Amino acid sequence: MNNKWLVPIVAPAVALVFAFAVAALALLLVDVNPLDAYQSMWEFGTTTESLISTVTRALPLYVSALAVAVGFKMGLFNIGVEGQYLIAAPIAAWVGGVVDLPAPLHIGLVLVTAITVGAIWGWIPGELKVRRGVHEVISTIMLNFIAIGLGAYLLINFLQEESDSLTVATPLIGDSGRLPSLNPVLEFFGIEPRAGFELGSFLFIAIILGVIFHLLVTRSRFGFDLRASGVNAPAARASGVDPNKMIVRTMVISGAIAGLVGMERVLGFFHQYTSDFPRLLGFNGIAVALLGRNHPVGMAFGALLFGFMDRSALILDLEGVPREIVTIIQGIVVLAVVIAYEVIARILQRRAVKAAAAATGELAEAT
Amino acid sequence: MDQAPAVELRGITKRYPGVIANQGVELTVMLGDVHAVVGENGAGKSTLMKTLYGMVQPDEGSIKVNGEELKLKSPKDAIDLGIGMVHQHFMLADNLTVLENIVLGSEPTSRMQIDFAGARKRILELGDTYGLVLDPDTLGENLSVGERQRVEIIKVLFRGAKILILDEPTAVLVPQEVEELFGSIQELTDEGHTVIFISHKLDEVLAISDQITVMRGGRTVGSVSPDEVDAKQLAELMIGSELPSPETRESTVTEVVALHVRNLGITDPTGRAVLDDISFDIHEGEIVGVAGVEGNGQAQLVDALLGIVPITTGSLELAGKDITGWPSRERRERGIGLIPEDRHRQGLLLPSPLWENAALGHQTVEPYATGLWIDRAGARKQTAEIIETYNVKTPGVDVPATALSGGNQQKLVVGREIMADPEVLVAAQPTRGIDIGAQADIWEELKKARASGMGILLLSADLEELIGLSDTLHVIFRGKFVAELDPKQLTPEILGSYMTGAALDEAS
Amino acid sequence: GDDDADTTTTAAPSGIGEGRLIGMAYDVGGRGDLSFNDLAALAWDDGKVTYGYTGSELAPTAGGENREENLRLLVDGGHELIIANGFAFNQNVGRVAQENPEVFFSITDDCALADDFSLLDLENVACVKFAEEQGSFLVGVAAGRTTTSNVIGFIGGVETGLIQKFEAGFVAGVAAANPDAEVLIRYLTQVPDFSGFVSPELGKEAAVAEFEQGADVIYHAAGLSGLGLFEATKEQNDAGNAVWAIGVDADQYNVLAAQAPGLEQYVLTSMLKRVDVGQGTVIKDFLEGNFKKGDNIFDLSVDGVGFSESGGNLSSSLVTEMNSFKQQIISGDIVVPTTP
Amino acid sequence: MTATLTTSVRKLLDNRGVRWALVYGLGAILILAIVEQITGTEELTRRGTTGAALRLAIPIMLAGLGGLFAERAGIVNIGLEGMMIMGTWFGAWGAFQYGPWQGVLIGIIGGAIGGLIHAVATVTFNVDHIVSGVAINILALGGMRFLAAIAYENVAGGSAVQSPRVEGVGTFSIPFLAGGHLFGWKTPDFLGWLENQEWFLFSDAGGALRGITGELSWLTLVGLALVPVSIWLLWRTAWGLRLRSCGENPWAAESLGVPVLRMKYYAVIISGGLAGLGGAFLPLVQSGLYREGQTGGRGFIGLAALIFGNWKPGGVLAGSALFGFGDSLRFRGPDAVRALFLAVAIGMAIWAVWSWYKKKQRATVIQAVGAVVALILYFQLEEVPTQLIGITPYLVTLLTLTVASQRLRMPAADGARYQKGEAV
Ligand SMILES: Nc1ncnc2c1ncn2[C@@H]1O[C@H](COP(=O)(O)OP(=O)(O)OP(=O)(O)O)[C@@H](O)[C@H]1O
Ligand SMILES: Nc1ncnc2c1ncn2[C@@H]1O[C@H](COP(=O)(O)OP(=O)(O)OP(=O)(O)O)[C@@H](O)[C@H]1O
Ligand SMILES: [Mg+2]
Ligand SMILES: [Mg+2]
Repeated sequence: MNNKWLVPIVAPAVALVFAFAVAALALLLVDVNPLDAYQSMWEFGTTTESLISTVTRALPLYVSALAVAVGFKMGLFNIGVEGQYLIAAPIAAWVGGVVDLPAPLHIGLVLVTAITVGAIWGWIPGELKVRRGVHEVISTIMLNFIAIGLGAYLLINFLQEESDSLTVATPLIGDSGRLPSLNPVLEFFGIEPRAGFELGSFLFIAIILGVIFHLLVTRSRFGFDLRASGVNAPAARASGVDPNKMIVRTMVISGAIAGLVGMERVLGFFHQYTSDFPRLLGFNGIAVALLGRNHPVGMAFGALLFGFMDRSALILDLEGVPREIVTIIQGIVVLAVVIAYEVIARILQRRAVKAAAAATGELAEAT
Repeated sequence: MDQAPAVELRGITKRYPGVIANQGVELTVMLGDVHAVVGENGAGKSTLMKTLYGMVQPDEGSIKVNGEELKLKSPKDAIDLGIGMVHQHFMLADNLTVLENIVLGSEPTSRMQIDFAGARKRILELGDTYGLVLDPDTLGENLSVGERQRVEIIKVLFRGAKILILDEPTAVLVPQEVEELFGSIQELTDEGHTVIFISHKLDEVLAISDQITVMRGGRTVGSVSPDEVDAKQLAELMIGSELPSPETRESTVTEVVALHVRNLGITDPTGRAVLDDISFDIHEGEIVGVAGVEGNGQAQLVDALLGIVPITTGSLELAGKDITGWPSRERRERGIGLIPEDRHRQGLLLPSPLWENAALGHQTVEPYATGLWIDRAGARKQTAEIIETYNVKTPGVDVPATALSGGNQQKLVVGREIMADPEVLVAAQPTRGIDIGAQADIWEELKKARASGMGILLLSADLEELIGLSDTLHVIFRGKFVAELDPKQLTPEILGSYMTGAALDEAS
Repeated sequence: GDDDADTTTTAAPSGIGEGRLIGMAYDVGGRGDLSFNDLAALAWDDGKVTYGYTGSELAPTAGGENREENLRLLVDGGHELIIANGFAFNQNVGRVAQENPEVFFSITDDCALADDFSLLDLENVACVKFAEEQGSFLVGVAAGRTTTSNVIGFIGGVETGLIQKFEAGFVAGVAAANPDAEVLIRYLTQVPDFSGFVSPELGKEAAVAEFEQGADVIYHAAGLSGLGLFEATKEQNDAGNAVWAIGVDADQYNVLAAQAPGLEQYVLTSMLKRVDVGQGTVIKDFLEGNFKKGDNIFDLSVDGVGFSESGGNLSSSLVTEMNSFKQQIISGDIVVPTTP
Repeated sequence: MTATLTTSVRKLLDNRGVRWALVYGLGAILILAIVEQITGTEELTRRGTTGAALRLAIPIMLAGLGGLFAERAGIVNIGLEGMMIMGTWFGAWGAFQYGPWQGVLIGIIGGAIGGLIHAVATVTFNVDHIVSGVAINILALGGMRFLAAIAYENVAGGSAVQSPRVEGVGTFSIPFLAGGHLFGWKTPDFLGWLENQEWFLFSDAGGALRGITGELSWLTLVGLALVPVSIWLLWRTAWGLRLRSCGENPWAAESLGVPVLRMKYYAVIISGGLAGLGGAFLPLVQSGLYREGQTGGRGFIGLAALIFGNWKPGGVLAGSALFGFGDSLRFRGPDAVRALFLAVAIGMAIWAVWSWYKKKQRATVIQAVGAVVALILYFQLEEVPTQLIGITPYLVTLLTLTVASQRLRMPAADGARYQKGEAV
């Protein structure tokens, strides 16, 4: 029975080793000693500052992965997280910048705005699929491009605050609308990171989201319907699940979570939305969801792994090693991990069938 | 004659994880014979045939075709040897035309292209010769069951097969279609073809075959000539004991109407009526049977009762309440149970643990749920009870449903539906594809449920089962209930003539 | 105006940079963008040879999220002066410079800004700014005089305030030289999609469209996407239509001659934005101990912007006229607008 | 001579697909001509517009065709984007090292390598197709970055994110129609002449056709030729039937001796090769160099074109052309984009009338609503804001899908996990 825990650890471990090995070969091709490269990555990546940066990078990825995973659980592929957060972030940041409320309300309002906009942007493909049979993969791809264009339009024509700067940005969010840093807590434990590295309290929001995700998916009736629809849609339907409602609800929930992807940066760092706001978090979230197999803890590890690799890769530039090696590792890990899971799952399945057959005595009967 | 047998299988053994499908199986088929292979579900018939067809590689044993010992690595090898197989489950691509389905894999080509004209001509010729009429240009999806059967046989003949394997070709056919099929088989053997024929229907077997091989538990029990045995003896050879029967004892039908259906109708998007003006009642303690050739609206009827597809006309009342507008969730909560016709498609979450499978369809009610949450402990306990009561053989409630054999999966489905004690149970093909032992168990459970006052709608392709279990019997034909019959005065032949519409033509 | 510019940077004593560290933080695209990153690299590379300092260079990822981290890495690496090559660094430099008052920074195109975009007056930050509108005005004059169809094209990479400065100056220049001429204006992408600076295929399609709409001179401020303009210009000329392209930032006649021979002869002139001069000047001043905080303006008066005559496609009379406009701008007789 | 020509033309016209293509094509030009009359813009049927539309459409179409081969064999290929990225790098590198046509070949091989990886994961290891595709997109991005860093970093004009300029494959004009050369003789430019006549409809048609017959890249020609080639391969040859059977019912195919796994491998590798060709098109025809991020999501749009085109080569071409047309207008100023909305409105209105005539009430209503929405957009937007011009093609595609999408039919076993010997 400890198989249950073994698989999610063994498969990624095998995949990681494999990925680093392949990357090592690539590095050898360019006359770099892979061990040196990995060692400097490790040393740089494990400094206090790097660890904080790792967590900071992991947070949006994690939220994005959660959004993707909700869809995956019922076989819906929300490729539109990218668009959902890129349309939610500027609007939410603008709302945060123009209102002035007591701290919790202020932050809450921004979050609710982000959730709402994301949910609406997720609702559109859901509704289109249900009513017009438009495949969600296409509609979300189209909506990603539309979100970027529309976001720019809104930002430049309505949301931007006039300034002398060349950067286009929404008004700055006041102090009451900013998530506090957790550095005082770290200092309490004797950890004093250098200036410029702050552990954001968005961490708590991410953890809460993870817990909600877990309860929703594995403990609630809704989650049961969700998973049943993903495993066997006709069976779910026969069991009383209304697939259309399910699709719309799931896309709305997925979009709502996606709306929060950009909030770590907005509330914890920039305190505004600028024209060079981070992109691609939605797509990378898909990778993290795959890596973590849609499990809240697995995805947390996946997000941290990606965060760690992105951060520690920075040192490679200074050492004259192509930093791109890290993206290769990330790609291979995702592919290798799914293959490893598949192979191990097949082995286990075979064993389970054997065990069940033994229990039913079919084996005895046949021989 | 010292002519070599067409097929000689010696000591065929095939092991699957946990199951030995074939063990030392022996089979000798003489040239030009119709050779029947019989045996209960899971006896290993299909596996044996797939071995002969090159789809399954045996672990042990030898294969001789026309006296020559061979290794068959793929169906391609078998096809080249003149062996063709019609599978138990049709192997047709819905979105390809009949023509494409037939030529696939053995395409006649000219100038690098498929010679469609030539192929079409061949197909029409073959059809003429063997009485298998077909339009080569319709799409696979538009074919009726009988037509599909014909396509499958022409597929085999098109490849010039001399040895034809027909795996349960009659399972989905009504008696009249069976007649037609047998006519074609006759033509084939007259032309010197050899036919291997699998069926559960022993009277058919006795009628058509020249030799019969009986299998049980993966082994050959013996080979007999149809002249030497009668159906009863053959059945006992097959199962090693007496045949159980689906006969019900005394009537338990009450006056209370559990389900009241009036003028039910469904039109599909093209405006065609798939269900038309269907009215019937199910009383508490009554089993209402619905007989019909597959594809005459049974699936839509089930979907309509469960609220899975919207109805165009008519009304439904459950225990006196109008449920016409209810969504399927509410209908299930308020007392409509479902044993779906295809347990893998509609009844189970194969990779999920048994307890989740037991909750499926009841995930919103106690003991599976409390409020908005799933009650995992309650669900596990209830599952254990189902397993106990319905004798489901499993190591526990946490194994995935895939791990169970088909019969045990079906018992779990039947158990969860009956244990939930619905007002009305819709039971579609409750014993399809499971062996005789499990079949008898399920019949017993349905009878018990009926006795406890449950109303049951039974849809089945097994006419014996229908006649034996039903209190009232409707015939569905092209989406309409065309006749209500008294099961006590019915034989499968008569029922069959109603199902094909033949009896109706005579009546009018 | 090439020659005078070079003299400003090379007159310093060699060897004053020995043992010192100067870092370079490129903006998206990094070295090899044939544009302002390459120009900054030129200043930095030349400085290494001339003064003997060493140091590291870093480029951000495609999305540019790690600009600030790159600055911090360079700080950690002990660099004394860090060049932040691009206006997008403004807030990043604002934060890092405040935390590290002992390290000096030099931003291209903007100043250190606070989070609310207010200007930070920091002792350790130099702001290298260019009067792009002035240079654009001059090439606008060239375009206005050269056109025969009286239709002139402008292609901007991404519609940002910076590129609008180019547009505004150019349009004013055209109007000054040829009031009858119409200017077609196209931007390739909109923020936050910055791919308009690096998509030659978009540049080409925009150019093809403008040529078809009658333009016979097109000026681009689109970075690498300008390559598409040059290709389209060549195709038009091959098809028998005499049309011109105007380059930007570097002297693109020379750049193309080296890297895409065959395209250069259709470059009428280039608007020079001497990032190399600007950053070279800051490096030199810093090493000499004359670091000048705040605005370091590079306009026509110091040849921080200008136009090129490589290829000899500008007639001498036109050069004369452009130089006279140049004098009027320097003297303040003409004030070039910075917004469209 | 003329007799054989007329019979082959008649044969061509007998083909339903060709007939519909003609009807749709001429209908579209008629609508555009009317719109031009109403709005006064001339941009919609200019040769530059259609020429650009074609250039912008071809890479998308090639990706879509790639998707077609894979999905017809039952493998969903969302890794098209990654395979395209591989095509851009390999194509540019091949051209840089050896020459343009070698670049084309190497680009195809590059994409095919991506296809091979996808095949190994999905066919051999039975990994979920979407999962594998997403992973390949990431892998391709990283891999090509790495290769660019080592191949171009130290080359003049190159850097870690881009190659030096490479030579393209050259262009071609069709003789007589667009004044192409025949044995060194410059033939008359008939369409070009027609375009300049200012005859309603005829000159519009002349302009539009001139754009897609003149100054074509050879690679465009190759891409266009691949449409009939694909149709022929998939629907006329035994190989094609076998390939399609793997996407419709692999178990049936297996039972007839079709080597299903091998066919799927072929299909996915070809899929990658086509996407690779689409990728190579970018450096070799459009931009003259490799540049990171150059594909800009075209692989995904190709996937959309595939679905839009109902998994048929002609449909893929039509979907890509629609997209390319919308995209080409954004360089032609806000008026052209605004006019497009009017064209869409008219098109949908005609469609609605057709549906009404066919007594499809629901479709009539939806199409009429679509027409009204487009009309409102046309009247409301005095001038389309520049930020919104770029999203026109996506909006039009989404709108069209919303109105149309009911008749689509994907291969029945598309995306199914298939294992040999698991047939029931
Ligand atoms: N691919 C397989 N993997 C594992 N077990 C299998 C496989 N195919 C068949 N079996 C098992 O082998 C045994 C024989 O199956 P087979 O299909 O040959 O029976 P059958 O006699 O044709 O039954 P039926 O009358 O139901 O068609 C069964 O226990 C079945 O579960
Ligand atoms: N009745 C119709 N109405 C509208 N469009 C049609 C119609 N019939 C065909 N088309 C269009 O013409 C094109 C060719 O379709 P058609 O089905 O005739 O080709 P085909 O060669 O028979 O298809 P396949 O190769 O898949 O068998 C398709 O893109 C389709 O959309
Ligand atoms: Mg069988
Ligand atoms: Mg066809």
